[in-house]
Amino acid sequence: MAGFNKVVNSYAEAMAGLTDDMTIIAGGFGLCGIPEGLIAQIKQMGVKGLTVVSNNCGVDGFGLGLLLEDKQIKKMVSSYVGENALFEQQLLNGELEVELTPQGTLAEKMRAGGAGIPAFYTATGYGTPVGEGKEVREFNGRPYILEESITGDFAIVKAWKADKYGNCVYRHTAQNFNPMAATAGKITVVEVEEIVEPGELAPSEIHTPGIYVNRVIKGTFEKRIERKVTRS
Amino acid sequence: MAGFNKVVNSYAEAMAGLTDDMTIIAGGFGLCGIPEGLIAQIKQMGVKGLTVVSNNCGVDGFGLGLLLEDKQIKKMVSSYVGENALFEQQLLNGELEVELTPQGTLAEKMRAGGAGIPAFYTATGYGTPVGEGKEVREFNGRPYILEESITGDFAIVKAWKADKYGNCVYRHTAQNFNPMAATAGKITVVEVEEIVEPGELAPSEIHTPGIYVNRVIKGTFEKRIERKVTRS
Amino acid sequence: MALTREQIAMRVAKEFKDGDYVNLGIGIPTLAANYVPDDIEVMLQSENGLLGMGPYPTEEQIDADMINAGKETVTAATGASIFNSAESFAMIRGGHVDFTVLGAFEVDVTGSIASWMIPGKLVKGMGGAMDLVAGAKNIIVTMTHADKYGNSKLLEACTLPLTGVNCITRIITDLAVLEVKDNAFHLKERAPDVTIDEIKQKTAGKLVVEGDIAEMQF
Amino acid sequence: MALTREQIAMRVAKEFKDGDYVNLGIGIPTLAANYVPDDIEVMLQSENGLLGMGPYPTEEQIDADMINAGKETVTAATGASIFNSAESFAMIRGGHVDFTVLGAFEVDVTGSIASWMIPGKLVKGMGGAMDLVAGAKNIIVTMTHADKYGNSKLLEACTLPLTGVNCITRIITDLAVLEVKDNAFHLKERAPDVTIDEIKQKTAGKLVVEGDIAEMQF
Repeated sequence: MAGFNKVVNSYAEAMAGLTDDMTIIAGGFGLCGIPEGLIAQIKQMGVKGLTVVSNNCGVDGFGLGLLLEDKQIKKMVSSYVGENALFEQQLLNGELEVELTPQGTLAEKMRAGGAGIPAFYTATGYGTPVGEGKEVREFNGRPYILEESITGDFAIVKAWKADKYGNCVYRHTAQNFNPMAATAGKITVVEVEEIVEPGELAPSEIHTPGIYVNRVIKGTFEKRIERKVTRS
Repeated sequence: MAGFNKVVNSYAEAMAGLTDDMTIIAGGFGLCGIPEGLIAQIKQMGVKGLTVVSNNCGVDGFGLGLLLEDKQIKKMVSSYVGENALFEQQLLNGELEVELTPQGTLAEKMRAGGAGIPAFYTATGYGTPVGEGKEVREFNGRPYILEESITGDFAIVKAWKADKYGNCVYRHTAQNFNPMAATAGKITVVEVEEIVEPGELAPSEIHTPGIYVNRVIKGTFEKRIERKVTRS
Repeated sequence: MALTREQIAMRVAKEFKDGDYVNLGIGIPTLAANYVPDDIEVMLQSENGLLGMGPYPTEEQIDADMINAGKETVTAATGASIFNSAESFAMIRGGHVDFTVLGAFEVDVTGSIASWMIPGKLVKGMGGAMDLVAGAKNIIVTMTHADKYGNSKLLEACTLPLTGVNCITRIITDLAVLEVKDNAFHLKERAPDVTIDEIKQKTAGKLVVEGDIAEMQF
Repeated sequence: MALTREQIAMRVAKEFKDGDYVNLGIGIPTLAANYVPDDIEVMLQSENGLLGMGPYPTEEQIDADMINAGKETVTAATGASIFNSAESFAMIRGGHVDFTVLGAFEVDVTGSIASWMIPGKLVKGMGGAMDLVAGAKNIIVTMTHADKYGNSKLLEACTLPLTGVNCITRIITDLAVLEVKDNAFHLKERAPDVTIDEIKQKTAGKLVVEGDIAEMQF
């Protein structure tokens, strides 16, 4: 009866099956709510040619920025990048490709990927470079563009707490893209601060039902802050 | 500074502005999680020619079934209907029109309506009567049909608790269609069991952020059970 | 002997693997939950928004806010999650539910299914059935092999309005277990004491019988 | 005198009505939160998933899991809600946010805006700006009327890649408040001691000046 016990005890197990040229969907917004240990594991595995779908690409030496150091990323699908020098350099060298996607469209593409919706229409990006080459269609007199969904071979997710069934809750704004990422991976791996007993999470308060989750690992987190601002 | 106080004290205020021939989106699944008092108010107002978007249409003498008694409903958009004699009779008489919509497509149409997505593709209903007359398109070799979103003049919603800002939580499976309905009304009215102080609901556990909600009213509920089944 | 409803349900339950997420339709499919083998665990999804459906409540546990997709009072198992209808069908449409078990009026050799509408009779609606057959990875249809007049329900082409096309791969009837592929029904198992001839006679669509056809085990 | 950043922000804040949900972009727009009149309440939406953004934290309140869309540490106000990015942009795209205030490189008489990309410079991305201009009911653009070389940012047609088309209706610059309609900028208010001639001179797109143009009030 181990079928629903998704807890794994090593990062090697957590990311087993990841190979070159795969697509990874990653939760996180800036450095907030990122699966630090899973990223470190991907770095250690040395897989190359990755397509990474994530709102941002970390900073120099932290977050997804780590995967740039050994040129593991072939392509980023993001809404905002270039917060680090290595990124800019690889982009200008042509070693890295970027597909800029509006933030809301990116979130919706992940959700649609997980929800079996292959494409949807949105007004976002119509008439801009984002809309170029995409089908335009009017509904109620307003033009919209067609956007296709995104799925990944792996999804890497950072949650606050999970039980062994993979039910997850997120803490504060570390939620961000994580719930959508969790739905859109063929294999979804969640790194958490705490593993709790089934039943500890109230059923109606679970953000990510365990059905989306394949593996859960307990991590430790540095939680680096990108822009510390205080009230003074 | 009354701008965010959405609490109203009478059902008349709660449904003010509802007129003949409007479209109402209603939460609820069967008799579970239905805004009993708002439905009673609509009955009392006597408005006619309504289009009601709801998974079901109640039963004889309860839930949305009450609106059939004075022939207030012109059209139902639902996935499953006919649990009451009056419904069947009005349908057969041609007094009532029904647009049958698969349950998941119905939920997604409401969500899309609230989320500014005018249309999406789904495999559900392809090759069936539901797909007739709808655009078919292949993605990755599989055919999908185009479904358009739904919005309403009013949304009527049943929640468990809300604060004056309109932040809502739902209880158990009384959640069902309510959160989507809440996003899809030009005017969204929520009937709740309990009004709590702002801050009592944990920010990350709120199911419906108050931004979607225009009016909140405290109701009392019969909560009739449709099919009581026990273990022994 | 044709199987009873309970026996069909027992045979269905043998399809499940440890760790499967399963959505069971009303009727025989729901009964299958009673026969899940002791050495495996499955988690039941109810499309009104419950993953981890538990048993029916005791009289004391009855709660109007806790029902299943059949609108029956129900409980939540330990480790359950509860969510809205859009999320529930995201799960279903997105292919996250491993098994759907549902009844049908007709199935044909292309895997199309008709289960919700009989022209001339009052149409109540498809509920979640169209989403379920479009979304689940594996669908098992349970039904009697023939109707009460002896007319086969396994056809060359469905005659009734469809619920979904080319989606059914496995059928468990009161007479047999069949796979649907290559435009034919492939006989896999027969009910105890049911002859292949009887199955042939009651299968209107193309039937392939290859090798030994074992009796069902329960 | 051209307005300071703070004065622009003060004038922006006067646009808000009691009960408005407002998304403020980085820079001058964010400053507007400091000048919301005492007799009204607005609720700030931060597109990373926070409705009801509070002030910056004290040193003790700093929490890496609580940031705003500018990736700054922040707090949640009483009555805030926190949600995922798809929900956040459902709110925005669905037109539930009353006001968006954001900066721009250029705006033109058709209400199109360019704010995210200067060809030849490194492109970092549009973040949520395209969703915001496509979704908000009212958008206010705040910027200097002209760039540091004196070139107007209010054009007959934008020259840079667009963020959105036909979406801007109101502009608040260091010199003036303008409405965009009927393919022209309509001068509504001028900054204290700024002449209409100066505004005309620094507005490259068609400018309509009708009636008395009052000085801005703060």
